[in-house]
This record gives sequence, C-alpha cells and structure tokens, in this order.
Amino acid sequence: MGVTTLVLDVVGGLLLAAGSFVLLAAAVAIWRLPTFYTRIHAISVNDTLGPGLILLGLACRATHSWEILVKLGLILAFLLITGPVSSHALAKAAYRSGLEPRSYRRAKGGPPSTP
Amino acid sequence: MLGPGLYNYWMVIVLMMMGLYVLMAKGNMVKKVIGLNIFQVSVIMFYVTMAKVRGGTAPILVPGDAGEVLYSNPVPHVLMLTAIVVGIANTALALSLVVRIHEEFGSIEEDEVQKMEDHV
Amino acid sequence: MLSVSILAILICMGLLILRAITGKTVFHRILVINSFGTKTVLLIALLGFLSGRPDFLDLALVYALMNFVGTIAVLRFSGYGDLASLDQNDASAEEDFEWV
Amino acid sequence: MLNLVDVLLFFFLAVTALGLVRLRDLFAATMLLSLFSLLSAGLFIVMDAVDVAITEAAVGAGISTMLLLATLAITKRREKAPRREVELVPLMVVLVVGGALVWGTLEMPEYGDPDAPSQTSPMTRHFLEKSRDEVGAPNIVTSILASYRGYDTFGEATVIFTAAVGALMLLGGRRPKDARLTGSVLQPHNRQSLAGAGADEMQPKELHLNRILEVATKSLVPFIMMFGLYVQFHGDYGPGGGFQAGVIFATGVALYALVFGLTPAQRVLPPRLLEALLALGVFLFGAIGLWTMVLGGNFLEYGVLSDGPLHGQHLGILLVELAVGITVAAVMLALFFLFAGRGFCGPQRKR
Repeated sequence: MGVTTLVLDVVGGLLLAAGSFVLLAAAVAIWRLPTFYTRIHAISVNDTLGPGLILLGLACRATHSWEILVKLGLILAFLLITGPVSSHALAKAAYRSGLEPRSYRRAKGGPPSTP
Repeated sequence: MLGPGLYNYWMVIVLMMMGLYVLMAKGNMVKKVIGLNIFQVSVIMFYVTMAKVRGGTAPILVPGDAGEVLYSNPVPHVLMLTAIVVGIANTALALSLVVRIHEEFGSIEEDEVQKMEDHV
Repeated sequence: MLSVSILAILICMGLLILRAITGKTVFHRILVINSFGTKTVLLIALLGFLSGRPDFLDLALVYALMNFVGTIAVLRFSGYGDLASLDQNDASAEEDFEWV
Repeated sequence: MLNLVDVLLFFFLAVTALGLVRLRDLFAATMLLSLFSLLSAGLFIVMDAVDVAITEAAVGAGISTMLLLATLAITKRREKAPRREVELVPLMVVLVVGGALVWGTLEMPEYGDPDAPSQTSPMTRHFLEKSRDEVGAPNIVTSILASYRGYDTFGEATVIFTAAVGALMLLGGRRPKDARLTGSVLQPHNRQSLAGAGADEMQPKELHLNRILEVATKSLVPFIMMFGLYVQFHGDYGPGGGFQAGVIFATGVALYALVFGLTPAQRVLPPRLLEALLALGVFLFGAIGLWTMVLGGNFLEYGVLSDGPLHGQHLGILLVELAVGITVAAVMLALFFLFAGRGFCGPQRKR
C-alpha cells in the first residue's frame, strides 16, 4: 500500500510539473511568436496537452474516490473536445475574414496585407 | 503567516471606483453598462470577502463532521448568488433600452442623443 | 507540487491578461481569452485539491462549458464572415485594425 | 498559498478593470469583461463561495457576454473618441469617494477574522449549527436560499421575471416602420427577405458555418442539458441549484442556436412557450407557498408538505428550486432569443 501511494505521488508530481511547463511554454509563446497562426498553433496544441497532463496528475492524487476520478475524466473529455474545436473555428474564421498566413520575414518588415 | 489584512477591501474599492469612473466619464451607453458590471462585481466581492473565515471551508457540510470543521459564513453567499442573477436581468433590461435608443436615434453616445433630442 | 502548478498557472494568467489588453486584433484576443478560460478551469481544479475539498470539480466543468460557448458566441457575433453591411454603417470600426 | 492566490487574482482583476476602462473597442471590452468574470469567479472559490462562483461563471462569462455581444452586433462596435483622455471632474469625485471609503475600511475587521461581527452574529451561528437538523440539506447555502430565506428568493424570482417582461415589452413589439433593416446574425432567411437582392450568395456560407463545429455541438448539447439537470437536483448536496442550473440549461440551447441558427432552436422552444414558462416558474413558486398555507403552515413553511418535517423540507426545496430553475432558464433564453433575433436596425430619424 505504502509503495503504491509513493509511486502515485511521484508520478502525479511529475505529471503536474510537466503540465505546468507546457502551459508556461504556451504563455511565453504568445509573446514570442510573431504572427497569429504561429501563435494559435502553439496555444491550441499546448492547451490540449497541458490540461491533460495536469488533470492526470490530479487523478493520481484522487485514486481513493471514484466520484472525483469520474469528474476529472469528464473535464478532461470536455477540454479534449472543445479545445481543438474552438481553435479550429477560430483559425477558420480568421482565415475566412482575410487574415493571411505569412512568413516571419514579411511579418516583420513587409507591407500590411489588406483583408 | 501574514494574511492579506485589509488588502481585499482596498482592491474592492479600487474596482468600485473604476466602475464609478466609467459610469460618470464615459458617454457610450454600452460602456456604461460595462462599468455597471464592474461595479456590481466589486460589491459582490465585498460581501464575499466579509464571509470568509481564516482556515474555513466552503459552507457545504462535510460528511461525518461533528462540529470540528470551520465553515465560512453562508449568508452573504446566498445574498450575492441572487444578486448576480438579478444583476444580469437588469443588465438585459439596460441593454434593451440601449438597443431601442439606437433604433430611435442611430447613436448610443449620450451627447449625440441629447443633441438630437434638443433639435426635435 | 500543487503549489508549484498553481503558481505556474498564475504566471500564465498574468502573461495572458497583458496580452489580452494589448492584443492587436480581435482574433488574438479571442485566442488569448480561450486559453485563459482553460487556465481558469485548471486553477479551480488545483485549488479544490489544495483546499482539500476536491468534490467541487463541477465548477471546473461549468467553466469549461462557458469558455467554449463564449468563444463560439464571440466568433458568431464578431461580424467576421458576413456582417460586412453592419460595419459600413460604422466606418470607424476598422480604425485600429492592424493585422498582426 | 491561498493568500498569495487571493492577492494575485485581485491584482489581475484590477489590471483587467483598468484595461476595460481604457479600451475603446467595445467588442474587445466585452471579451475582457468575460475574462474579468472568470477571474472574479476564481476569487470566489478562493474565498470559499463555491455557489457564488458557479453562478458568476455561468452568468458573467456566459449569458452576460452573449447579451453584450448581441447588443453590439445590432448597435455600434466602437466608442466615440473622448474629448479628453481623462475627465477631470469624475476623476476628482472618484478619488475623493475612494479615499473616504478606504478611510472607512480602516475600522473593518481583517480579512478572514473569525471574530468579525458577521461571523459571530446569532443568525450565522444558527444557520451553521442547526440547518442540518432543521432542513437537512448538506449545502447550507441551498438551505438558506430555498428554506430560511425562501420568501426573499420568491422576491428575486419575481424581480427577474419583471425584468424579462420589461425587456420583452421594449424589444418584443413591432419595429419602427421606415427603419433600415438587416437580418439577424443567426437568422439567414431573415436577411434574405429583408436585405433583398445580393443576399442569396451569403446563404450557403451562413448555413454551413462549420461542419466540425456542428458535429461537436450536436454531441455536446445533450450532455450540457444533462449536466444542467445534475446541477439542478444535486443542489442540496453540492454547489448548484435552480439559479445555476437554469443558466446552464439556457446556455446549452443558446450554443445550439449559435451554431445552427435561431430557427431550429426556436422550433424546439418557441418564444410563446418560453413566455408561458416564464410565468409558470414564478407561479409554481407562489403556489407552493400558498399550498403550505392551505396545509396549515406559514407561507413557504415546507415542514407541513409531508409526514416528517425533514422530508417536507426536502420536498419543498426540490420544488422551489425547480420553480427557480424554470424561471431562470426561461428568462435567460427569452432574453437571448430577443437580442440574437433582433437584427440590425438603422436610425429612424435623419441626423
């Protein structure tokens, strides 16, 4: 029993740390990356992976109660469905309204594209 | 450990004053509704701050508790819960007035509407 | 470890809020706010575990739901796509519209 | 740790509010307001107000944002440039009032003080210690909301009913005759009939907004409804209750309407039905109160509803929460349909 708890604690901690790192990377990316599409690429992927890792890490701490596990699972499922869908809808709306994907060089010095 | 002391109240006042400033200084009616929302949140925050007890937990009884668990004060929570819902109903009423004003005058700026009113 | 995660999420939130205020286009803001909603969901789940009452995870679910619906509503009402006729009436709408 | 979270979240809240004051793009301001609302709901959780948090999340970040966005879609997106960057008189007033308020707080008990007057008041003690035996619901907030302060909640239900009736009267009637009309964002057929030629080419794009979105919405909406029912009937035991469930339910339908258009959503819940439900909820609440009087108790004294007082309380809370849920869901949906179905309406008078 003691060993299982210890292993779960360690694994949970690692998962939480990894999730936090992924989320931080996304937050930094939104400042560092130059254009909208590069940012949405970073954010949408990380915002699916990060919550997954963190919620799994939390699940490791809640193995005593199936109720909490089910709720964590539901949140994870909901985020896994809605995150990519809303990112997709956003990218599509941006593209359709005339925001063109551009290379980094043009984004820095090129003329602004007209929608 | 050093607690926040009166910090919460001061931040509540900062928020409240921002809401009040928007209400007084901005002429745009939707902006005024937004200011009213900020003001409302600050009032709710004030009540909820008063309800918190150090080391307390949410006022939902823990199973098997024999009086040793400390709960936060539930009364302000009840008042604010209904206040939020009433607040959105009032916001909706305000917004419908804004929509009607826009249909009538073509503007949601206070001074423009006032000018048109004076012309008529 | 919970505290570290909460701290990381709070830092993320700070970065995202600044971006949401200074963001140039509508799409940047939507992106940031959508991401912010996810962070809030996680913050609530973590806070539940930190305060020892993880049975309030329903809340996190409500947040996730509202975040999704909010994003869709913004996209739908934002007038991108085909509300062009509306924006003509409001000529100044394009004023601070710098791409990227 | 919780104190640090509290301090930081409050700071973020202030920064967001400053952004809200400064932003002139109302659309961006609305989005920032939803962020503001998410943040404040996070703070409510830190301060143990889970029921308030769930309400704020559902109302502030969900319905309120949608109503504001719908209003902006039919009015104007941008605020006029101000004459001055900072208005001096309001600033002075705000500084003076704020200073006076800060001075007033110096007498307040500290945050979290267990000996503050509001904590030691006999009412609070009574609710915390006796509600388990008198009402029996583990969620004390629900006990107070539906049972101890049931009469007050009846008043709140009436207030939102009245506000909805007011909005319906303002926007529900006919439009001005010579106004320039364009269809609502969510009603493509409306656009075609009103905007005349050239509208047809917009049709296909409108109707098939996004296949992926449609599939996701279709599969999510039933679960959202389910979750609404869970929040409704689990309100005795955890955070939730009629107010929150009503909003969640309305949000589910609103999501459907956002993706598939207003017409299919209104086929399920026609405005007439909503208006009836609006009244039905408040009526049900009042009827329960009168019924308890008929049975020999006071207004909304649930103990007489069934054999044992605890059982009666349970039944009464369930029914009252249901009444509140019906009212709130109907109000929110009626408002959403009203704003989203309005369509742009240009100025009637010449400038």
